[in-house]
Amino acid sequence: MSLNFFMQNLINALQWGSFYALIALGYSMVYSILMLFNFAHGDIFMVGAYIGLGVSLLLLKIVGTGAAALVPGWLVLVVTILISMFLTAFVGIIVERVGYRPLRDAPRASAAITGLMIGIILETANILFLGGQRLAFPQLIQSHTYNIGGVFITNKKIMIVIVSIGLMIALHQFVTRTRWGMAMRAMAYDFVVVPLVGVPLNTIAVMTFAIGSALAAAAGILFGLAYPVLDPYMGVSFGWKAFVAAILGGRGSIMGACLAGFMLGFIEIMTVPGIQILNRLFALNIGSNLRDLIAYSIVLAILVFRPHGLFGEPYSAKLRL
Amino acid sequence: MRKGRLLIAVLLCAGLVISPSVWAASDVINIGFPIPLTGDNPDVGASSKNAAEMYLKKFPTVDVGGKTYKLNFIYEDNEFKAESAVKALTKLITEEEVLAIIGPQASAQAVPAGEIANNNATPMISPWSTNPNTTLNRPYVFRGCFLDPFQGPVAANFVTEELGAKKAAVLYDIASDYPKGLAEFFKQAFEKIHGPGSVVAFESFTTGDKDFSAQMANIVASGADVLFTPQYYSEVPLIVRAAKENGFTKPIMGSDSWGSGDLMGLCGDDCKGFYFSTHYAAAGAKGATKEFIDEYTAAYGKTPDDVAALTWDSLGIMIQAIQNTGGLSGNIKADRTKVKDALAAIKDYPGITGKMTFTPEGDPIKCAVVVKINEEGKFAFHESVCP
Amino acid sequence: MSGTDHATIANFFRRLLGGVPLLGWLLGFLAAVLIEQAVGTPLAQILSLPKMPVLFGILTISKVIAAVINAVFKDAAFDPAILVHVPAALAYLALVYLAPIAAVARISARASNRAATAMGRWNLLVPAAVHLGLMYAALHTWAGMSDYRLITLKITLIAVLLTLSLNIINGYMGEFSCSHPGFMAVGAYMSSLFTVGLFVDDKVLGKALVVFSLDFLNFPLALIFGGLCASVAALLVAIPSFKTRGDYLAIISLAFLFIIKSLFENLQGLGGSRGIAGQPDWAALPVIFAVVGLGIWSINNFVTSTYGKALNAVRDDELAAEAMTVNTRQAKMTAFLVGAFWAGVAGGLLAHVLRYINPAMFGIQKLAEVLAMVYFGGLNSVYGSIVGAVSIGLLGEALRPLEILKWIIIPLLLILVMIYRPTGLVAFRDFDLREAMGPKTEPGQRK
Amino acid sequence: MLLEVENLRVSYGQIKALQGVSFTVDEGEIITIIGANGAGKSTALRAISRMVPVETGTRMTYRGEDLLGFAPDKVVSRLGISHVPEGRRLFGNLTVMENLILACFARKDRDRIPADLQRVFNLFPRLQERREQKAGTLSGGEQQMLAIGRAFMSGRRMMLLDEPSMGLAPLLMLSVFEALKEINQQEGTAILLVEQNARLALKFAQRGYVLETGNLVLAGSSAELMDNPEIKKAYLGG
Amino acid sequence: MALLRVEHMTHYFGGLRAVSDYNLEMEPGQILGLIGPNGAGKTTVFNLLTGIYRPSEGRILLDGEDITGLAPHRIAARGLGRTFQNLCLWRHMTVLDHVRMAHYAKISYGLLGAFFGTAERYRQEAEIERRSRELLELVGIGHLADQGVLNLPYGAQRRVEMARALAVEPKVLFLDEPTVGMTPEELSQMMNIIRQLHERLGLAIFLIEHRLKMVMELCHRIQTLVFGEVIAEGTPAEIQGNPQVIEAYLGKETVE
Repeated sequence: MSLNFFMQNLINALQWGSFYALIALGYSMVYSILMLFNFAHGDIFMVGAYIGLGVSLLLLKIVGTGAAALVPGWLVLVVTILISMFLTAFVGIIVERVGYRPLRDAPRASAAITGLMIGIILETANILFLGGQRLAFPQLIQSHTYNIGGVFITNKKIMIVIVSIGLMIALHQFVTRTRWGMAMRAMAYDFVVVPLVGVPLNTIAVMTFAIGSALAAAAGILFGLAYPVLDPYMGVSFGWKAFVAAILGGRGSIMGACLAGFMLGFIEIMTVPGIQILNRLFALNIGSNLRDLIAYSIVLAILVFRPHGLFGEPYSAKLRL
Repeated sequence: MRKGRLLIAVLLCAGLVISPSVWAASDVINIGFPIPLTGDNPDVGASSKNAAEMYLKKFPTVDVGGKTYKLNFIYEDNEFKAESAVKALTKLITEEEVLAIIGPQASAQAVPAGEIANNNATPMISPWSTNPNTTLNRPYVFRGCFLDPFQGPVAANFVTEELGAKKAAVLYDIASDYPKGLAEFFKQAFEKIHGPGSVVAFESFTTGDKDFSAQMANIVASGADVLFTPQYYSEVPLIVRAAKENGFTKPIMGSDSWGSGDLMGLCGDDCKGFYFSTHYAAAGAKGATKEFIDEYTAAYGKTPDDVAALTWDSLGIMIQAIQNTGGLSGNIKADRTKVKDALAAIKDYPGITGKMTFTPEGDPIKCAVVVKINEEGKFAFHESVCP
Repeated sequence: MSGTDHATIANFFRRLLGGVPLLGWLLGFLAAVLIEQAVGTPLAQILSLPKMPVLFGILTISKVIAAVINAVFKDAAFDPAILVHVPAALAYLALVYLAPIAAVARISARASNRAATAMGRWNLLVPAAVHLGLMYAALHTWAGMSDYRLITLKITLIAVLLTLSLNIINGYMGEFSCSHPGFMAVGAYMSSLFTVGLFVDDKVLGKALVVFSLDFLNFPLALIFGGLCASVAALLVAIPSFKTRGDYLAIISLAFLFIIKSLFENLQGLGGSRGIAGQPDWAALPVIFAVVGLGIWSINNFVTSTYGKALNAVRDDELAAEAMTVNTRQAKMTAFLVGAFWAGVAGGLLAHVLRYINPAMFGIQKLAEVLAMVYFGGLNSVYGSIVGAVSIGLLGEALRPLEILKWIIIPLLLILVMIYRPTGLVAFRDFDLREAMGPKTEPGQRK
Repeated sequence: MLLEVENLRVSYGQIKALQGVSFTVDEGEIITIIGANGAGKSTALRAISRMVPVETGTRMTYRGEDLLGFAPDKVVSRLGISHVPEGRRLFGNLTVMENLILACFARKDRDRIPADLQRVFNLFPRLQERREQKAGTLSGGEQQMLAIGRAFMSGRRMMLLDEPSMGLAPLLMLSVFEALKEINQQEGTAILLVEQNARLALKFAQRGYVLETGNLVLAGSSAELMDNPEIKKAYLGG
Repeated sequence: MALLRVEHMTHYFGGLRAVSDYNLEMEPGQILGLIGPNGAGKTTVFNLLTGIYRPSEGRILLDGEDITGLAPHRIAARGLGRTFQNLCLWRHMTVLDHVRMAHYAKISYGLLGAFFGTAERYRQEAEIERRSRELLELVGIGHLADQGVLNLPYGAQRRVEMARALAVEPKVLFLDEPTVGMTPEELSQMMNIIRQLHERLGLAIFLIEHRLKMVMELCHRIQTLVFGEVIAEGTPAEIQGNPQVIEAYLGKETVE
């Protein structure tokens, strides 16, 4: 097992993990602050990617493409990300208003079901309006592949990892430095007394959904750059896996969700070379097809030994029936 | 309450007076399409429906035994689920009283649906299903595509002879019937030529996965000369890109599932120069095939994919069989059996995807072509392989 | 019926139908299906319906709606004549079902009340047998008229069992378990392995190992085997549930689902992603009816016993339960084992109805479906599970012509139910067989 | 009159927590409500903070404005009524400083915040030492100081204090009350205090009300109540 | 021999010492009171004795048997019944079900009996129901048996807890502030019930209570707990006169 091979996988895992982390962040915010499972989050990610697609196509139409373009691709990308984040935030706000606010005092499981249903509606609406076929995400920046000592790195990979880590840091700053962020953290700790210090609960709830959705939109666009095939169901498996990552990270821990997202990405990617190594060491013949099996067994094992997640405080949340 | 009973009695008598046969006799031939209009693969359903609607527009009627029948197509959503497919098929057979069935497309629905069609003695052609179980021991069930045991060796021979490959890598979706079957047959065929162990990387992923970088790293490290990936057109761009990004510069070979009009739109320049085995070559097609492609492109704004082409052919051969019966009796049960017999008897039906003759199992014997994606992004004919 | 305001009409119906026992309703339903069998087809023709409506006419109506929508939005050809189908289907429903059921129920009310009272004096088994017999006769006749009804009924019955088995964990015990499709998969695979492996020649699993013809024993054994295997698999989720509650258990069970699915995809011996086909055709309607009936009966027995109520105690206050001598570990374990067992049995039934299974059938989609049924119908309630599974199942079929719009309507409906009745339509209702089958007092009478 | 509460009724399901209680608080006054556990003292404070829904018939006016028209957060941010809840309920995952700054969330006069912070630190020098420490790691007394400081930052027309002496050692208890007195004198903050430590509370307050199972049984000046033999009976129950 | 004996029980929450060196000797038929200001650790003592927390140090002996560290349901089954300060009722269950549930350890028809509704099951359940109804009569809410607990008035809810605790057939009954929030009427009824239980069933009762009057009237012996430590123990008269207790409980006479 060469170092090259390991590094290659490491870089791939970084990119893959950043998507999980970005999506898990939004999931974790809603989960930590409002104690709700937002099962619609994966589909908000999907909507974000499609909004990004629409916005970027529109922008490309305005500024032109190729050599005749008025502005460089990266600028279009930045503008696309910003506009899409803004627009998708509204989707999140609507989801909160329609699906979650009426259910804030209901059993949490009911809210989870509502989220699930909103997700189905978003998927169906997509098929209804766009016809269900796969769409290609425009390649806003030229792809370059660099060969660094046998390790292949593309400029997009670097950009994706940097942008997502940047967004995470920005969120971290927001949450630790601003009063809004403080209010969010306070809400995660004690929902009931937050109004007693003059903080409007509903505003914070809306904001939580908005920020989570905006991050999902950013993830969606970066995803479109890395894996340029969009389909209406792209958010489903992401949603459920981000759910795993968010809770694995521990309630109330935004950095926990990030790390768990990266970790999940690492586990998923690294299982494949891991199997190879095992095969060589013990002359086995396991295929990479056991990836999910092994990856989720690891998750299961982590949870059995750390029943409150990686960074979460022990608490006893009951489903309010 | 007495009035109610009286009313029922009156209606009952009236019902008996008007003989049912007056209503049953109609000159419409119903054909059912249990296809996935919702669920995980709505575009498969959309392609099937497109092809069918195009056919209906072109041939709204059919003459059987001197009588002109109107064709009526009934699309039933199978939601890409086995349970739903079974229900949809039963509904088509018992409620809509279809004469014949085209679909379901994917094996996961076609296998259980075939059971229903066979039990109800209704002829069914699954245009796209490659699982042997679909037609196995089911005289009423046929399929429209060639089977993996044929296509696998075609691809293996091609990469050996044309590309000079000695070591091959395979990347496929373990959770999906079609790619998995094909991957295994390719492996078998390739290792038969080059000896055991010549498939140096046999990597897999799961449906819905978007990231293939880990598998690609393995493939690159294995030093394979060629990558065979029998994946759907929606996954091909991601695989091709992962190959590029991980430094895989060797040729890539695909299968008929690559052959979609959407492939190049999704893939861009990345896919150019690669090969895949399929039913026909869109670029430079002639005759009926060209006509079909042109009409389809005009109607729906994209070149037809393999689903559409196979649906078109399955429909065509089914209508041919109906015509070959020489006349329908009006008794739907008897007619269905007649159609089945006619279907089995058809020789060398000139489909747009090649000449078709069914084996006793109900599987077609047809030729495959290998297509190269040329520099214009067109699917150009490279060679033809017949069984 | 001169009353014009709501109350009078409601009162009229209450007076008319208030005192009818279950027996009377079943007789009514039986009468209705017999009438349908006798005159359904000619009546449909008189009403100018193309065919006897299958699902109480709802399907016919949604077909018309679909045609209208297609005409408006897609410029499809529209034949205004089919608009007649809407009143026709409603008339059919009224004439064949509503009127006869109401009439028979009303007319027989006194007699059936007397019969119910008489039967009530005997062991519970007698009235149960009579009721089940009637119900089966009615369903059998109903399903006998069309294979489509039959398959819908079969799959709906299986869904009832599955929903109820999940309700044990999610409703009665209040955990959010996501692993149910996994248990179902284990049951489906293991029972198929049992039947296909032992009794059927198969490409994947080889020649039949046993050739003997006690078919009536094979299938129950296969189902029990499947159920037990699912229970064993459930141990993997149950044991972490001692330490974890709520959210963490939810993802443990979700991870478990991913693992199970991946496992079956990779077990080449069981067909891998191709699945197993060719299960023997043993899952006939009476078998399914009996198994589902047995399932409902035993689950109901369980949840009304002190052992079963312990699940509620664990859900509502685990600490208090512990302090009141309840062995909470035992309770949790039981809930998972019982829930998984019946999910496994439901899987076994489904495998033999479809005569084909593959791992993709038991994924996230199935999870969403069964969760929707549980929460729509109502938590902690046998009635709720029946209502949830039947209504979502039938609605899914009846709205089929609407194609994709179905997947907007059903989720919207569920969201509305969640907002207005967060625990589901008929939550927290005890299912008391004796009371359900007992006589009813007529509104006019004194007790 | 600063706060007038008339016929306050609150129920939790079937349980009637308050059955028509009336009391008033004047500007700058220190008022105490005493009573046995479960008498409904905390509920009264929660009702003023709009944390629990009141039943019809209840009237609450604050400086002539209808208190019932304000959402819980607006009661704090608009009316300046702050609440130190039972058990302090600090945000344990936030630092001392963050707890204090969060309390200014809705304040408009942001330029005055540093000065107010300084005031809190003057009152409770211990907090300044621990300003970067997580609130959850503070000792009981420090937590109480922070809770009062947090209330001070969020609104100080009026402060509602729910058992500030709970779980505090006597000496600490005293210093907490001294600080409260200081706030009252410097800022003119009216204080409504709920206490189980009746003597301490009456010593500290000007007037007092005695609650018993949701009803007001006694009212009067602290001195009167202190000498009243009824008080002992009412407070100790039975 | 003492019925319940606790030796040097100490408990830490994190680094915080919640209960330190707690000792107890309880004789059969004794009513013991535990008083102290809020937050003194009274409920913690109960939770330790009933097994909800495991003591960091020390031993608990019931009838001479060591029950330290046993699971709560086992301790309960050995004869420690309790009520909770803030009403831990099962919100979706009826009154009767509450009392039936507390018989859990006594049922023996097994899971198969539960599934198949064997005759044995119905016999046992009927027996349990009969006993449960008796207990409900005993605490005076027999007529409410089939009501859901959430709809009951507060006093009745308290009695449900009491009946439930009695159903485990306790040797010692732990009552955690049984009269919190009660009207004087309800209070005197509750005192009567406690007296009756003591007289008719000869129960040993361990009581946490705030209203000193009630404690003084009922209890044979009283412990005063402040900051997790017993500062005084003795007869009601002794406790009443103890200046330390007065100071801890009522506050200092002087605030200066």
